[in-house]
Amino acid sequence: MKSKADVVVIGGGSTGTSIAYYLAKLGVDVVLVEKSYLGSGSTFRCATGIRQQFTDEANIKLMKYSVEKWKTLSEELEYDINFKQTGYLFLATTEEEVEAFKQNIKLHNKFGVPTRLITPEEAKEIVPPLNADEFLAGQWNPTDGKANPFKTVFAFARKAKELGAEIYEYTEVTDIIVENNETKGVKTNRGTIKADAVVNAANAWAPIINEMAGLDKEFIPIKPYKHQLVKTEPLKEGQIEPLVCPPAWNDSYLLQDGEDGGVLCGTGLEYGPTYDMTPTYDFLREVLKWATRIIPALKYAHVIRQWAGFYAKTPDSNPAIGKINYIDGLYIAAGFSGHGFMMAPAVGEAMAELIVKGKSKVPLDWEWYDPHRFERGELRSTAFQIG
Amino acid sequence: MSEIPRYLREGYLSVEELKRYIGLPSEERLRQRPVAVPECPQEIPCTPCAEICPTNAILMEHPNATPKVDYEKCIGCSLCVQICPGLAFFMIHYVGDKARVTLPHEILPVPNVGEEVVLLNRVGEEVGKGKVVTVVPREKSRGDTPIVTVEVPLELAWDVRAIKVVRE
Amino acid sequence: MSEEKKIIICRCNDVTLEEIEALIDQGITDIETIKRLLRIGMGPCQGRTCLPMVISIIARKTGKSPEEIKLPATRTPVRPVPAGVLVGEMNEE
Amino acid sequence: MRLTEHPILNFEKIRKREVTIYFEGQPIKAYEGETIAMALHAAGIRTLQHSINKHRPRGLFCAIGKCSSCLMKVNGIPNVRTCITLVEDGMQIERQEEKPALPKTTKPPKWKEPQRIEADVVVIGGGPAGMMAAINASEAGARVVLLDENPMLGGQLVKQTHKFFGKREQFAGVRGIKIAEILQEELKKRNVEVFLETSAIMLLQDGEEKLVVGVRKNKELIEFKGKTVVVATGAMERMIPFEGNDLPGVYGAGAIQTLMNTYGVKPGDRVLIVGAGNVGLILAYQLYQAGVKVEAIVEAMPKIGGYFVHAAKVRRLGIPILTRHTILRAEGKEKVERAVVAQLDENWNVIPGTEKVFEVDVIALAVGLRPSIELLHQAGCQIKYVPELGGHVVIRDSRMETTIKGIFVAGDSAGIEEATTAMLEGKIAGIAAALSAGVASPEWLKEIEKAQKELDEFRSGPFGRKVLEGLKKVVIQ
Repeated sequence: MKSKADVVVIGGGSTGTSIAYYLAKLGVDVVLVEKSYLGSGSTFRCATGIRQQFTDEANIKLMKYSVEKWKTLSEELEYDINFKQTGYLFLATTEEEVEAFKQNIKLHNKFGVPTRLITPEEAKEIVPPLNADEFLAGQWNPTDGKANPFKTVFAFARKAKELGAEIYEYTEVTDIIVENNETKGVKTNRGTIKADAVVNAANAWAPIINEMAGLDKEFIPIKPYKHQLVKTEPLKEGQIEPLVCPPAWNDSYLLQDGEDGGVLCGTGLEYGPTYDMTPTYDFLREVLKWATRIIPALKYAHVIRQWAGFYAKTPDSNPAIGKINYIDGLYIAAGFSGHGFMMAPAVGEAMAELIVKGKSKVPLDWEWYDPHRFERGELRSTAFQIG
Repeated sequence: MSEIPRYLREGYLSVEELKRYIGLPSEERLRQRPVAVPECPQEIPCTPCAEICPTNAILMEHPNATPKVDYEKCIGCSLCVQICPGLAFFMIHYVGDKARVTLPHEILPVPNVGEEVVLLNRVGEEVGKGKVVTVVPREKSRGDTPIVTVEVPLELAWDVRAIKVVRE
Repeated sequence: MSEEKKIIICRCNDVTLEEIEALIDQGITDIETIKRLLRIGMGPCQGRTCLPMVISIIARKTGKSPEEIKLPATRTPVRPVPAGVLVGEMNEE
Repeated sequence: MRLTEHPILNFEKIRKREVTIYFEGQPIKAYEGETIAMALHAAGIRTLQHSINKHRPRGLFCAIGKCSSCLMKVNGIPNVRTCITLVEDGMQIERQEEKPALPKTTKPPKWKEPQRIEADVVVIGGGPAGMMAAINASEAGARVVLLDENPMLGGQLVKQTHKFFGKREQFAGVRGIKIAEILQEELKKRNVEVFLETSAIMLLQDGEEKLVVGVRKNKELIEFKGKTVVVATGAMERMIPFEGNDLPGVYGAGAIQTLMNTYGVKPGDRVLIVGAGNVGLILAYQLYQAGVKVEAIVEAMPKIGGYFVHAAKVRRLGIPILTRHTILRAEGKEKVERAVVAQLDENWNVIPGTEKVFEVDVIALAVGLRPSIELLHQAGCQIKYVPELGGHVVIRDSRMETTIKGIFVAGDSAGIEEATTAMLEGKIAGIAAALSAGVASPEWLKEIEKAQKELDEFRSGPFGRKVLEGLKKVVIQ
């Protein structure tokens, strides 16, 4: 294990491995440490969705850029991460929602995201088994999509190592070395790594890492909330390709896994804050109540698996991305509240450039995601969240 | 590896091993009346033979021990042959220049008394024909296993352990 | 590798011994990563048939003993169940 | 082809009313009481599906609902486990050649609160261990409910036509199928509520008690609430890697016993058995009894693995046992037509040039069983890999309680052994579960000690040594 590097990235999820890759690409000597196996935190538990349909400028612009990167990521990483632009379809059940959709669409189009309002009949063409009679209209953007989280993390890590990065799994950070308000490195269960910069990409565990650096746990109040998913047996592709979500139905959503066609179903039933990851029986029944109302034919599909994962949520459900002013060399990219995977390519590039050059051309609104906003009591509008 | 007994490599006891591990009754005893000979050389947890023997001729120090038959005490009633879960008990009786072998037969068809059947040796080779002397049908057998006594040439008394019933 | 030469380890997703060994040769020896990249144990039988074999392949290839290789989590439902049954009544046509 | 006469079994009670099912539109004769896969097999249909990625033909493997090889479309519903789904008159059965599309429908299911069954002790698995647990727990004063995912109780017992070993009070000298009947009678005498065709899909803590979520006939959700739970879910055939091991015609030995001994369906004409442990040897004898030719038994070890007496039974019927041999590959178009075996040297390497070909249509794998611990693992019980006990097993105490208070284990799911030990462990677990549920008086502890002594005695011979080694690694005081 190396004992010295330019930058140590803590956390081996999609955010951490993306940052490590982009740093290595800029010629930085980077070491990534992950306390379990890569992706074991939230990435390997997520619902694989990637969307630009938010309700605020910062997230829309960041995600528009991120989707552009997703489109070429397989080429860039020389590994097929199976990104598909199969779209997101939000569905309205009330007139008020239709009005809200129209506002969203105006905002999306303003920033070049081609969302449009569609009729239930059009929605049924896009998703043949849809229970279209229950809906008044659809907010449809065909350029949203999905990708394979396992392959994405593996591809980022593989390319980073190719470019000289070191990645250590089952290596847990036990302390952050800070001398006169400057990061000097990290201590782990397998030894110490000296470094000038430390990036906290630990998502749900980010507050614990902050505490190790001498900051108050509530300085960036990220709380882990248990969200869950169920999955059906593999089904024929082309039936529910887009992510379909009627927000009014407790933020329930479903989509076919881009890899084997099994249908992933989620709903807004949330537990926490808690680090416990045990799936619950209540969720299993609740999520399927909604899923089979959205797609009645799903009642015949066999459910084969259920698991839980974190939404590492901040009070306004927007992540904390940027420098920690109190400690020179300490950076953070965490608290993604269920959006980490989709943002990873853009956030990775932005953070790498921030660390190396102090600024980045990535359209990331550093003010919006400022980690210090919480201590100033300046919350952003809540990021549009589902599931 | 070499200390694995031959019968555990081959899956059957040779007559020589039968003599060495089990021990045979005297010719005199074999002439008196049928006597039970256990082809059960391995220590396994199994006691029905000892439990069923009406004259306590089958000794077992503990439930895993191999059965030792006191050939003098054995009255040749064949209950042990009927009950044995491993179908490993046989009865032998020398009569003139023939030997009568009593063996379990859980195969269809069950032969009739007087029927001529094909004699099989320990590896299933046909070694001749023999007449069926007695049959204990399934319903009358204490272990729900039909018991057949067949007449074999004296020199095959320790080879024939199965029969095949062939009917046109 | 002719089509015939394939030794199937995971029957649900047709993952072969050759594919698993190739990944291990690339240095991927963690069962959780191998399972996700090759989609082993993610089908209707949830790894009942294949995971013990995968563990012994990893043990043989890496020298680790099977005790050291953690069995991936067993998730509910432990048998496939039609979604409608979990909701309540299938409400047939 | 259905067996009509058999030296030990009679199949009348299975073959109730004759019905007709349709396979790819063709009518097929079947009997109520048979499962779909058994009826198809009797009609000579071996290939039940083609795998979704490489379109390889697949047929029956485990026949007890634990693998995924028999999934077919039944009455329009995809991925039904046809090996444990009973036939119904007029059923439409279709092969799945690719990932199934969702059937057409517009009606969502109706939300309904599931039926809830309350009991002191919930027993999951109705084999020898489960039935003994239920009998003894109820004897000790507990209200007991028993569920099993197969259409009949008895677990492996109903396929074991041979007489059992052990001592008289352990049913020695009695055939497995008879023991199953005896235990079922005992269950009926005590009002133990039995739920067949009911799979346990979740085992959860529910406040102070346990909740077992069950699914009956793949149609109905049932919640079983109990103070304590005994998991006796048995075992599953191990699969071994060899070329063509997924061809239809490669079966777990248990699957052939299910076909032949439970449903009276002839498995095939010529069989190669892999593995000379008790299961492989007993299966060879059972095949001979059913009039099926066993070409050979191959065993990688240099000696017989099972009881010698089982080997002698088959050798004297002319069935060869090739020790130091293994299977290299199964060959055939769409189903098994040949098996290629080869000899092994001391360090288990194939000796070139010793290949032998057997013309067989059935390959039976009897290479060992693996404990089924899904429910225990899912519930959070601590597990450990113990090769002497067949693989991953749960840590437990001498009264079969796992590391989760109130969850007990018994039989092959605790570690691969004999039906005799499964019954003794069932008795211990059943009584301990009743005690832990606070419904049994302490003098029942004597019964537990008696059973523990019988277990120790049963395991005191050479065959018990390996198990005792394994138990040292998992039994905590």
